[in-house]
Amino acid sequence: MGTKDRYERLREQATTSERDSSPHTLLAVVSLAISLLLLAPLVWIFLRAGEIEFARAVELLTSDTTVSVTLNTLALVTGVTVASILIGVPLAILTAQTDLPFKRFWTITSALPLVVPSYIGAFAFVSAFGPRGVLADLLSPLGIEQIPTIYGLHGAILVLTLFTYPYVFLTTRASLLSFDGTVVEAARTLNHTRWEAFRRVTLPQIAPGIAAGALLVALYALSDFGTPAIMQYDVFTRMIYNEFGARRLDYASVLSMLLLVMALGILAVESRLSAGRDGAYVSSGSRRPGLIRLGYWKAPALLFCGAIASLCLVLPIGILLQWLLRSGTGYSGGGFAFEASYAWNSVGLAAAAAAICVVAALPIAYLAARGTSGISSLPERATYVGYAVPGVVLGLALVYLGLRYVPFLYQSVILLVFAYVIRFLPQAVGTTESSILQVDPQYIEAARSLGYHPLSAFRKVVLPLVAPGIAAGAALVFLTTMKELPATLMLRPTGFETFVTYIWLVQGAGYYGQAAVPALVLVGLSGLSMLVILRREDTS
Amino acid sequence: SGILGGGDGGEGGSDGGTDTGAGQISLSDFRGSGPLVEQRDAPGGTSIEELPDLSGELTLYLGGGEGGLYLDLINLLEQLYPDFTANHRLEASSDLANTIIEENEAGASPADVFMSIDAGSLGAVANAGATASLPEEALSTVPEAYQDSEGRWVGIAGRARAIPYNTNQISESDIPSTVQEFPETAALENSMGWAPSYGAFQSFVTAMRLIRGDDETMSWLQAMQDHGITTYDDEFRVSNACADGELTAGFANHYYTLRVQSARDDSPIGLAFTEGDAGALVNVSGLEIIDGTDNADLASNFVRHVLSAEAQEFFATRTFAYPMIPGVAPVGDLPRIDDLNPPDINLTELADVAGTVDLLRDAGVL
Amino acid sequence: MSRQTRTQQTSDFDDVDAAVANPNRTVLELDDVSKDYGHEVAVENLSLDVKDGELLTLLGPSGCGKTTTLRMIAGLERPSDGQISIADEVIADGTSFRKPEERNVGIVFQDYALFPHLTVAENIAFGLTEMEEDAVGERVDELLELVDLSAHHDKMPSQLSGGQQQRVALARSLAPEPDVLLLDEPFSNLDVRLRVEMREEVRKILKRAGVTAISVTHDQEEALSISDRVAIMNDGTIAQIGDPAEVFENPESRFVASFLGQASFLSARVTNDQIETGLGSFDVDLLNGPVAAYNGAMVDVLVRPDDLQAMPTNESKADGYVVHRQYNGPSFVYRVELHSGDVVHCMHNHVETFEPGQPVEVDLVADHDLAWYPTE
Amino acid sequence: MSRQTRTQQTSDFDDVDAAVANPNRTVLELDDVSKDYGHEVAVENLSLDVKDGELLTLLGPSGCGKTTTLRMIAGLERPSDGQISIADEVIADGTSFRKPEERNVGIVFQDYALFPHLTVAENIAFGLTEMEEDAVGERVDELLELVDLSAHHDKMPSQLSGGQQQRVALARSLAPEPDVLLLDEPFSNLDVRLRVEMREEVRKILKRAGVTAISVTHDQEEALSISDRVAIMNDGTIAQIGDPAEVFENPESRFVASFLGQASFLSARVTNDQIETGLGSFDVDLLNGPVAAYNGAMVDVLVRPDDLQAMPTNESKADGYVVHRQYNGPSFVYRVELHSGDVVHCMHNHVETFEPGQPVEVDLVADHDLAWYPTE
Ligand SMILES: Nc1ncnc2c1ncn2[C@@H]1O[C@H](COP(=O)(O)OP(=O)(O)OP(=O)(O)O)[C@@H](O)[C@H]1O
Ligand SMILES: Nc1ncnc2c1ncn2[C@@H]1O[C@H](COP(=O)(O)OP(=O)(O)OP(=O)(O)O)[C@@H](O)[C@H]1O
Ligand SMILES: [Mg+2]
Ligand SMILES: [Mg+2]
Repeated sequence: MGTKDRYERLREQATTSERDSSPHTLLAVVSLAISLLLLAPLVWIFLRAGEIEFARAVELLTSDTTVSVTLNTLALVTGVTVASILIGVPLAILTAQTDLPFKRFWTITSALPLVVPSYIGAFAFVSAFGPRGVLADLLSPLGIEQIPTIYGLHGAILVLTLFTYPYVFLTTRASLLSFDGTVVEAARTLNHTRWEAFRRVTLPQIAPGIAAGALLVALYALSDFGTPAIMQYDVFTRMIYNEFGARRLDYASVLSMLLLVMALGILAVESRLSAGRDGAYVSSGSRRPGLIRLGYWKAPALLFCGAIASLCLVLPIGILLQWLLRSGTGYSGGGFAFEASYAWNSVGLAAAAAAICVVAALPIAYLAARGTSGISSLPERATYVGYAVPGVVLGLALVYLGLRYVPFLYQSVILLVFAYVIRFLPQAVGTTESSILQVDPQYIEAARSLGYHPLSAFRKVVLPLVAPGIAAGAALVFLTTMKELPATLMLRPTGFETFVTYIWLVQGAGYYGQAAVPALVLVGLSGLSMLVILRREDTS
Repeated sequence: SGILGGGDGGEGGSDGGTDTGAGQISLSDFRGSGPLVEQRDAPGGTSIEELPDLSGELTLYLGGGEGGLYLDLINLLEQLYPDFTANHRLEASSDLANTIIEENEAGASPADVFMSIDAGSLGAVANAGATASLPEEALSTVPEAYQDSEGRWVGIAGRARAIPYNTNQISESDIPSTVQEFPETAALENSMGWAPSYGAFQSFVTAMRLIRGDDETMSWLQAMQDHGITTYDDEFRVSNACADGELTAGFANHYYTLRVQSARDDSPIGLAFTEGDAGALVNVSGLEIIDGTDNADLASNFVRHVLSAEAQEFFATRTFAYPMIPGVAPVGDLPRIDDLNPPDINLTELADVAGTVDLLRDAGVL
Repeated sequence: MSRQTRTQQTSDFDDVDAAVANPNRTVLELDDVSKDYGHEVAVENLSLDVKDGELLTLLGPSGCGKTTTLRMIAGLERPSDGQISIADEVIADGTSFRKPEERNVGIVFQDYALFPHLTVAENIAFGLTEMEEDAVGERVDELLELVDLSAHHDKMPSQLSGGQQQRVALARSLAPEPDVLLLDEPFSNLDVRLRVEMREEVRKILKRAGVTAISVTHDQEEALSISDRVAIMNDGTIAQIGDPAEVFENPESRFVASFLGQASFLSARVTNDQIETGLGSFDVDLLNGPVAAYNGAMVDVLVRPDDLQAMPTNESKADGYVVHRQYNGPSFVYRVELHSGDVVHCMHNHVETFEPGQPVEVDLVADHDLAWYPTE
Repeated sequence: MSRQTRTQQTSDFDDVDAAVANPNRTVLELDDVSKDYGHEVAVENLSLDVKDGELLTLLGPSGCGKTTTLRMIAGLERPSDGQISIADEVIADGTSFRKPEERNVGIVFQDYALFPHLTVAENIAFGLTEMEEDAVGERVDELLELVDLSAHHDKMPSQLSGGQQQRVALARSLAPEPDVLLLDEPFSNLDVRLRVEMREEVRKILKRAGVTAISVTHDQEEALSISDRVAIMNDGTIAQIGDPAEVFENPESRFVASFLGQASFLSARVTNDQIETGLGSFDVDLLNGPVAAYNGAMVDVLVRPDDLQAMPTNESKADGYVVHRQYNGPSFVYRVELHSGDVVHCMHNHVETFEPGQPVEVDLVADHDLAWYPTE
């Protein structure tokens, strides 16, 4: 090639190429746009809340009930979050870093409880461990008349934890999968046992992942209604529910705002806890941490996984089956026939929501992980707000806004999926962000110096590396969409039924047993889908 | 039908008719099965056969959990009339009411008919001016107490407040005959349950407020709490807890007890009623036609079908509700509505749930 | 592990400049460039010209800002101040900034930055976006052969040894034939044999294609033997730049001197036409450049191990004592503490060995002018 | 960037062995150790003894299994075969395996493996778990001073230059004073001056504490100058092991020879008491060891650049032509293609320079026996 060419080429390029300002600008604009779009429906809450007299609102918010119920809620949130970490993190380690037999199976069973609507779980627990439940029946012949009550704070914590710990499990696992193992080796040659190395090296670095999951758990516990109600524990969302029952949307909105404030508080706590996470990536080692040999611990580990799976999956389904057998005769009719289309509707919706969330999460997560300015994590924080809003509130907001601004989308699948995205986007954002934090920023630089536009560099380099995080995010969104009830009920097209609307239907009719069948199918189908999703994480 | 079939369907002598041919539907399809339903007389009232055929597409908002049960009825009608389709949308009654009101404000609701398990929701929609008028033929078959005074909604099935109790722990005669006496009944101390966030319970409290005023209602609520009462999230669970022996007695709608009895053979659960007070309130499920429907004729005809002898037999034997037309008797050994001695109140006024929620909250119940 | 030996050994006696039309034209220019990280100043008022097709080597102590300089040229870091131009076009200054992917500047990272999810071949092919698939395959094979890794075509980076990874990084950056190539210690993890082979090969490739290159190295031999010019950096700025022999023979400062070769300094007093040192008096002509101005003052004279010769002697005649011996294969380097207090290094062929404490006489045997610096 | 200069320059003439009771006791023993990764054999039947307090250097081509060997010693990899013992206790064989944290073996990783979430000081303090807090602080400061990074105490690893990171890795491994220290190219990213300083300092520390060490390096000077013994590895096994001079002067194979110093081979025919080469005939005594058995056969004689001297001459007298010139500071190395076809390297002080194509006469000026190998 001619020399003149080369020099001229350089010159030419120098004169023609656009002069870029900050590569983060575009990203910031996109992220901001997405988060604004997602936050927009919440304006409705403020509109409604504005309808109430200020003094009345203050009175409502400062009443004894509000205060005591708020305290109850905070106790519940704290308890569930801590307990979820205690269950989710060990399970993540077992399935990601040890030679536990049947790891893939346990990975799926550990994630699946997320698909069990927690109110079903709560039913099952009450049926099993309630004062006259299965356990009590079993024990009474032995002369044990009284068993400790399952009701109350501890019961609510137990049940909520068992059905939300998968948030922590999945996010932690994703972090562990993208974790660079050389530093663990380094710690061990500095005479740290596996456990010490984990505590001092692995833990601090997967902390953003754990925090992302814990945040989701906390916000879930904050906004859940069904479980605490069944567990006879009084929480804040019940107040909102009651206002809806009374059709006082303005009151409900004011209370929702207080709920949002609590959510913001939790977000702030989380931000503070993971503030030190800009200990940016540096080790260029790419070794996977070696598998931990469990040795004697294999049996207890299997027992642990098995116990959790039994409590979270076998127990509820078993109880439902028992109801099914017990419910015997008396009911028949097409209204309760389960149709295959419900399954496809559910899977389709969940898949669409997962896909959109994953895509929308990328720019937001990337900006939050790599952005330099203080406001770059604002869009990310903003997405969590939607997650903390109870489904009914969101549903009504979208009914209201949908009817006024996009009537052609009203009661369409599109609006429904949009609702899912608002509710569940942070699940994808959190996992994606914590994975991005673990990717060496030099990879992007290397790709750019090889002529790649930042976007394509991202696609070719970062994307495959954060696949575990994205897969986890997709799984989270998928599973939670599968079981989402309130927004689904309010926004679905008329005549469009899914797993949960069907379960809700039969349960509402008192045919608890009937719920066993779709619940089984729900779990089975979700398990299969999870298999597909988790396959993706192997691409890295 | 679905891959998993309809569960326990077909046993009540429906001869597989639920699945096959139109026009083959007979009374036995509308009627339930089991011990409670045996040896019933043929229902009186207008038979479906006397009504014009249903034909066309109807959009039906179906409120309430048990509303699911009503789907069976809709299905039967669809089988009966091949030209008839009901697009239904099933949600909690109060949510649907909220939705209809929103929709109505924004233009027109897609709904033609709102069918709700709760008169309060019907009233709310009516009060928001979102209803159209109902056919006189339909209104005339239903006692005045169970329809809106302005004819904007009509009851289709009655739901009585009742006291489920555990027959091993207490006998019917020990159960007080007014709600007012419950806090003073030693046998029930610390062994009762209620579901205060449940709509039917709130209607009961609303009724109490209408009858006795807020202050007395408040004292009663407090007295009940002092007496010791456990909170549940719905009344089916209250009823089950009674059957389990977890509770001695509770406050719940009557049909839950029948449902427990029907589902669990020989369960030790009985049903008692109070007299003349809110505890004996008979609330209704009902129907209204939504304003702006371009299907008014079909909607009217549909309402008449729901009030036909067969449909009322359905409500009585399948949902264990009180039928709304005199020709059909309630199931089993349920007292007739007239024997129940319900309080005399305007059901539309039950729509004031807000005041009740405030009261319940002030009482520390909610 | 057989290595393809080079066949065309006659071809590279600097006859490969042909690819550049005008070797005096400046392609890359850094003008008063600074970069700070908060309080930490990594590069400070650095100016530098690189000519078309030139191979410039940056040498300097650890942490002096070499990597930072390369990163600014590649567009991976924005200068805090000053401007950078390529082919007379400003590509970075206070207001404008051209993106890395539009600079056609390749870089071999000090820590490789291989893509961990791609195989060796995929890593190398990464930059070849505009080629046909077949051509890509061929080019990859060619480069794999060059870096002697043909057998590792399908391995993942984590399955490679350190040196193998480094070679993949090199091949990856060469593949798309960038106009400017930045090499950040590209051979640091290679064994000597391979290093020599690779650096000659790379030089040849760069010269043939007329690629302008800046290489960072800590290997003085590498710097002196393959570069057209070397630049010595210190504390974020250029201490001296020039052709290798010039810099080696006439280091402008003690720092530069002490950075190339094993430098010792002999303190000397200038007295008219003589200099007095711990090794005796010498004619002032031995020093390069005019010394007149320093008459009567002290200067430090640069002596390298091969400028001096030590001979065993007895205590009375000795200039000093041997305090340290270092074996380096062909020779020993002795460290001698002179009676005058200076410490100097002398190189000796390995057949004569001294014991520690041995009194020695040290002769100045340099056959060239000696550089000197006013004593600070 | 000021560097603390060493004050005690008289102290290190190998008088620091004192810390070891019995320098002949074998501390570390590898017996027929192999390691394969699937089909790839990284280490094959490698046996090695390291004595108490000894500093052994491993040299070998890229990818020959050096890092893998260290990783097996550290317990980060299980040998596929063979056994490893420390102080006569088997720590890894087919059945047993002692965990890394129970071996008291420290390692400096080739790619540093610093903890990205900890500051420089915290990284160094990481292994100091059994010390009081105050003592930890002191020790960290001491090591930071040693590696000349006191100013970077609170930085995160990502804010350090390559060489700075490497020094932190070194300090971190030295901090807890392990019994056995493994150094995987610990100075590869340091500039010459710092490298020399650090390696002497480290050697002194190791010797004082009686630490047994294995160091991997690609720097021949480093290998020869600081090791007690060097081991040359090739293709996963040890090619030669011995003290530095022995290995340099009597390499057992062409491979070992070509790996240390710039080796050229002169093909020669042995005829009774003469050898005939492209440079003329020489007495057979010039070769080391008995050659008698090869009478009449061809042998390759090892000549290093300083064994030969080139002089300009005219075409008719020339032994060959200069084909390449390499400047390396004190001298040039010329590559000469002899008429006989051999290519040899000659070193020359830089005052005489030859042009390419220059006909030269080459003299053998070695003052020691030359190693030789039967021609393959
Ligand atoms: N992100 C950062 N924040 C703060 N200081 C930094 C950062 N990056 C580099 N530095 C500092 O800037 C100086 C120059 O770093 P640079 O990497 O350019 O050195 P270098 O010359 O490449 O050194 P080496 O030879 O060790 O690789 C160093 O002192 C380093 O500590
Ligand atoms: N995980 C692995 N899977 C497959 N092959 C591997 C793996 N790790 C190392 N190897 C191979 O084993 C051989 C020895 O690797 P090792 O890292 O020990 O080399 P090395 O001597 O340290 O080389 P260098 O000087 O380049 O660092 C190499 O050919 C390498 O490709
Ligand atoms: Mg650097
Ligand atoms: Mg290595």
